[in-house]
Amino acid sequence: MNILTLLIFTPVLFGLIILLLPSSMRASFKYITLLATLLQLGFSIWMYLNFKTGASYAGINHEEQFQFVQKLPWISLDLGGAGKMQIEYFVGIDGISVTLLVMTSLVLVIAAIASWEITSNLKGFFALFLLLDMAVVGVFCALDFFLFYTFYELMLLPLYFLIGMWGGARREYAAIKFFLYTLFGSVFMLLVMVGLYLSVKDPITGNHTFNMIQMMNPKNYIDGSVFSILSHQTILGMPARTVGFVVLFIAFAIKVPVVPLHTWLPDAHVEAPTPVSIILAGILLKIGGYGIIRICTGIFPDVAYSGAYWLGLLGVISILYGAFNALAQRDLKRMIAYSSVSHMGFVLLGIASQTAEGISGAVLQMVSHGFLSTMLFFLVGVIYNRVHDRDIYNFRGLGTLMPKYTVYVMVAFFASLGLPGFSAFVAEAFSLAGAFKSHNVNGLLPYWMAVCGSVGILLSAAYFLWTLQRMFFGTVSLKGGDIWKIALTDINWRETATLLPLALIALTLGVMPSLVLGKINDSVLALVQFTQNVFHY
Amino acid sequence: MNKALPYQDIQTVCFAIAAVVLPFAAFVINFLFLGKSKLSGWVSTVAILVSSILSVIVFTRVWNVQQIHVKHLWFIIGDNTLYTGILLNNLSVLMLGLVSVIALPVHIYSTAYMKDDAGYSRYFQYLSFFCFSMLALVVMDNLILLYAFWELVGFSSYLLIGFWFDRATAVQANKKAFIINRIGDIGLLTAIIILFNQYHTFDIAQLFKDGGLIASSTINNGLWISGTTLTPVVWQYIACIGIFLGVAAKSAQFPLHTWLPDAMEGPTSVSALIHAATMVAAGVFLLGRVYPLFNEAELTTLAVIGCFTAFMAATIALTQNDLKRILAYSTISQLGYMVMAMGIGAYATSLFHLVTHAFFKCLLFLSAGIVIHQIKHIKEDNHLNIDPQDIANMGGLRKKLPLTFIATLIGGLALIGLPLTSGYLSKEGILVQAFEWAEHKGSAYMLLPVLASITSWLTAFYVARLILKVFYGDMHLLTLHPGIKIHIGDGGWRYKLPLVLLSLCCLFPLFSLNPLSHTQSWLLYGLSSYKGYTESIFEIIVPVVVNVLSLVVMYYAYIIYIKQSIWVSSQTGLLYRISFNEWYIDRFYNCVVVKFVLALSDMTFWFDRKVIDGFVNLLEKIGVFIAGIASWCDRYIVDGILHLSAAIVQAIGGFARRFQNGKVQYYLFSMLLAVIVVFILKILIWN
Amino acid sequence: MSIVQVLFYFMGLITLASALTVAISKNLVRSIFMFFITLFALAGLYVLALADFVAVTQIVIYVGGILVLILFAFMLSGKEALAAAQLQSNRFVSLSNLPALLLALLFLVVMINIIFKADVSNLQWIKEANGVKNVIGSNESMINNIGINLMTRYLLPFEAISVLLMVALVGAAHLSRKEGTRV
Amino acid sequence: MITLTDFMIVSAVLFCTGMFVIISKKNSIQILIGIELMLNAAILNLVAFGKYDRINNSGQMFALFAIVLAAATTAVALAIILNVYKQYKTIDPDKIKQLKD
Repeated sequence: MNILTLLIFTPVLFGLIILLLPSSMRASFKYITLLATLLQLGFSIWMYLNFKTGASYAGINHEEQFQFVQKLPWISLDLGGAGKMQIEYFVGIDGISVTLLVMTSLVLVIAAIASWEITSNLKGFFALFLLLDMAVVGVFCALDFFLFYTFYELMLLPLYFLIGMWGGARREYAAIKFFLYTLFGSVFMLLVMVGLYLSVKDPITGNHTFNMIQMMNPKNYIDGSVFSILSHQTILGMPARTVGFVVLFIAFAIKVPVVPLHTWLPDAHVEAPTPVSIILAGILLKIGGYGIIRICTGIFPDVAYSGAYWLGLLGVISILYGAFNALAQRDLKRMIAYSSVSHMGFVLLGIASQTAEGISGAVLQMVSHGFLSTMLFFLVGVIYNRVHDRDIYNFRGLGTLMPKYTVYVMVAFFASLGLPGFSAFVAEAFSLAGAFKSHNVNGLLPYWMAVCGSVGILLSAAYFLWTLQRMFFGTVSLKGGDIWKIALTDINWRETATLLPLALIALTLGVMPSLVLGKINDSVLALVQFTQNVFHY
Repeated sequence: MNKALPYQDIQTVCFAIAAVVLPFAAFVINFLFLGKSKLSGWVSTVAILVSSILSVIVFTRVWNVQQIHVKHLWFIIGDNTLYTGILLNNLSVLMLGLVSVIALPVHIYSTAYMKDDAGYSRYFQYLSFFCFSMLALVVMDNLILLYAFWELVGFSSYLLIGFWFDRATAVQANKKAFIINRIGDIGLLTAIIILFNQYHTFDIAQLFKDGGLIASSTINNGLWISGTTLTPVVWQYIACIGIFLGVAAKSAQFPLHTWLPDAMEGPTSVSALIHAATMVAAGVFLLGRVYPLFNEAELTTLAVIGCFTAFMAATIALTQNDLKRILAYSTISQLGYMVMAMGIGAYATSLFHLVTHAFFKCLLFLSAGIVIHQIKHIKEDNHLNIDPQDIANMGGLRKKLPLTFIATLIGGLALIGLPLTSGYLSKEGILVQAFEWAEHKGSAYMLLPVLASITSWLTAFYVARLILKVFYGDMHLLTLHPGIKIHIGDGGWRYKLPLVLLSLCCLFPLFSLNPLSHTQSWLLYGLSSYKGYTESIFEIIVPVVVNVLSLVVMYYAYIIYIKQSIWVSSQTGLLYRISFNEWYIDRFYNCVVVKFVLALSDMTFWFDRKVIDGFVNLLEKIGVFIAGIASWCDRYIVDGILHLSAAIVQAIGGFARRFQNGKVQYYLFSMLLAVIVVFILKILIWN
Repeated sequence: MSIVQVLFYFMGLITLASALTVAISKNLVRSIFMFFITLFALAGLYVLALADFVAVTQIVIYVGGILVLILFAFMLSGKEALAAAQLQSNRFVSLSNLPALLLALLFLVVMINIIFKADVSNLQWIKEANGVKNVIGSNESMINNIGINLMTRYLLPFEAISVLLMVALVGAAHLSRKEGTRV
Repeated sequence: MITLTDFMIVSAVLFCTGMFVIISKKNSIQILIGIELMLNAAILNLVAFGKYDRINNSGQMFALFAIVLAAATTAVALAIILNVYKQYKTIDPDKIKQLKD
């Protein structure tokens, strides 16, 4: 049994168990879910430990360099004259996916623990949760575009219901907004996927193929096909490959999210229940970044190269714009949501630089943000569960009431604002360093982008500290008066058990970034080389 | 570890590492195990004691002997390998020793000073953490780690300023401090990134050593060239500006100095250690680390800004009434001196002043702490509603607090820079070199040393004012509230010992055997190949003139405040108001910068809500509208066509129906009419 | 102008005048009698067209059959029908009759136009008939010939007509019987 | 000499008169008379043309048939009129409009 397959489908198995169990056993559902996610975490850690590094395990555009590969024919239809339809169940990981997988598994465990707060319709919630679990893990593993797309779309469905059914007051609005946004992206992605399929031929079997790795090789493109590099086809007067790239980029940019495609995020976050917020911020946003690295730059390296300026510009705009917006918020969750926009801007900036530093920084930032945003949303959930209010102005002096909680909040806030010693610092510093270096290495991004990006770090300090000062320090003064004072108990053991590992991981990654960088370095170098070599064909 | 190092050096390195890590260990122990215990103070104190002993050993072994640099692989990113390591040279061991030696008395003092506070343990956690960060900052060998600890000291300062986090002013102050420091951090980070881009390394030793990468890079034709990397020269300036921002923020230079006076919201012992002696000096230390980066013009700019800061802060200090605020502004002023000294090329003297300043300013703060503590006692004993830090309430304390008085006097004289104190040595050194520098540069630059001298006299005035108002005359509280009980004293040994130690350190013998000539200090020889502009006329004139005038100014202050025979300019004059309101800089920032940023953020949020979301909603509306049109089309056009045809048929039917009136003759008539019409037509056509 | 022509015009005039009177007359009984005259005059015209037998038949059937039938029907239908018939106000030129008049005049114009255009005297078959002397002479009697033709060439139409006639009579009788006699 | 045209003109006038009667009269019996007038116009034509068929006498023969048929139709028509009168108490065809939809 392939470990990746096991990783992907374990949650579904448990989900089925939950569906089969009678509702009278609903108290056990959360434990089953937790067990599933813990099992998954175990698998992913085993994979992380057994993951081989070295230039011959770089992955990216070499199929044989991927690890834990499983490749089975899935849909194989003989279409007569049109050749054979070749869709494979093809999973495998390289350096870029492995760290994200571990991060995902851990975040899912946290999310499962955060699901303790859910009280209604437990069977549905946990079944959907586990379905979502499978989909997100699958997205990181899939190497067949069709499989990728399947998981990608499969992800939307549970999310829609999870937000729409267990969310806050305006949940339907948020759910539909989210759904439309992401659907908008993925529908066009489907077209490009089909276009790619028709353009690419498997050199061995001679069939059209969805294999992403073969899509990366310019030699596999049929002469004169839509996306062939040499044939310079156009769609509506624009170069076809540019159109393909832009469409895929928009699909992923919505997920990241990149300004101006971000407005679903604050709404979805604010309305979603805590575990879903955690998954949204911790994992879903990373799928966007992962997609941009693996698919956008992997399959269209030439366009990524020529369009890097605009990518970088969008990244910088996201950083600043998100930060300014966060500064204007008074809903704690919304503030954190906008801070996510700002922090994910660094990912885009790093990717756009196409330097080893930039991309490593971007991946590290994704991993780090995965943990930190999980922590932040969990922390918001703690306070929301107690008093059902998140308005920053309604609290003051929580530091006196909830000292332990405040410590974790401070850890999360300072880690997020890039305090050295925590993971975000290394990530953001190197994203910026890569962006700055880019001008000298490949001339893609101007210097000023990195400088503007660094202003985002300043602004993040402003909004986090303002929140800290406003909510946690000063004399105790709560909107809800003594009732709230009683309700706002310090965190319990379950919450500690969730927050402590996250804080420790953020700290560990900050002190030893090699835990991530060591695994991704070969892949990143291979990717950089790959994007720069594409013009030699 | 580098195997090639001899055993002695490895031992030295281990000592240095131990010196750095011990406070951290104390922090961890306090944090994890000693929740509320009073033991935590002693854990921290012992740690810093051992640490300072080790630092001194390291100092003696390295100072003027050798440079030790060890590094260890940290992580690899792309093609770059990052090392973590320590670099022990004269500068770093000097700072290492200074920080730990000053931290020790502050720790001892704190165990007494904070003993009644609820957050006693927390205080020592923070303090130990600060010591760790600060010690690590000075020994780190690469810019990234330097930056990391640079920010961590800012963070611990944040924690300590906001130590009493239930006070609104304290948390405002720590937020302000951190954000302003962040501005500097961004500058520093940008500078580091620029340097990394230019030289592909973060290693301080490689970059800044003699003949290192910085020295071998050139500026040519508007390009900054080093090796194969070419960058527009403007980025070299930006790097320098970035570093300057870092320095300005940390060392409270204009225009980023406003956080430091507010930072006095923290415990006084913290102010003594962090905001007077060590952390704020980190900016100057950084300048010393990256000194080769600056070229002539940049250094001049630095000098101008430093000088201006010194002058401005001194004028502000003249009129403040808050004891700690006066000291804070004097700190800013002295830091301005240091930066100016860096700018005029007096590298070693600047660092010399840093060291002497650390001692006397720490001393002054600790003394002030005792005064404030005692006034607070009076306040609490008598249930008065007064500000314990307001010097207007004090007076005549020299009899109640003799030791404190003497310590303050020594510290104050050192601050003024009168002979026999350490301050004299370093300050006169700076002034002398400033005059010499200005002479070399040309007459316009003479303004700088003159301004610096004026600042020196202003310093004399406000120090005199401070001491006279606090320790001489009569207790103002007694005149305001007659009949209050006053039981105050210098306190126990834990108060006295630090004062004595630091007082000794403020006198000349520690630094130079000749009390009148700064050129003979051992410190200067260790820090650079200092030659001095030998036998300059300024060597004699400047100290004499400055000191004589200082004494005059002090006497003037004595006349004003004790004799009260001369009433100085009315307290509503323009100059007074500018000074009292701290040049309106803070107000300017609040009104313009903060408001602007907040307005901008509101604007972007508005943009987000109205424009982007508006656009999305517009799309949605357009979608609904199109759907509406489609449905309208469906109802009215597609169905409409059907209905129309039906209606036409009906109309025709209705029209034809009228003929079906059941009248036989009518039918016949119609039929015949039709026939005849056909006939007529037929005839017409036939013809 | 021969006597025959004079007779023709005279007869034609009577025919048309009486027919017009039928059309104009407001009185039903009067119009029936004027119709009677029309039929007689027509019979005269038949004679002038060398069809004695048809003329006789015309008088026998029309005058003796149809007119009597109409009169009887009129009288049998009782007082009310008579009264109703008398009530008709039938001015010749009335607004309601104007379209009918116009139509009739139009027809007349068209027909006369056609008659003159057709130039019936020079029709092919009439010329042929003149050529083979297949023309009835003015002193010939066609009665014999008609009788022979009726029994030979036109036997089938003749029989059909007689059946039809009988059916019609039976039907008429059936229709006109009183309501109460229906079984 | 009486030409065919003369007969036809008489016949045409007679025909039009009958037509006028049919269209304009409000009395079924008068309409019946109008019909007879038109029939006679037609018969007159038959007879007039019958002069040129001495052998077969087709014109006269059909004139005879027409006369006989006219008699039959008249009988039936009268019967109908009587019945209608019984039903509706009127012989004005305008008032009998059951066929109207």
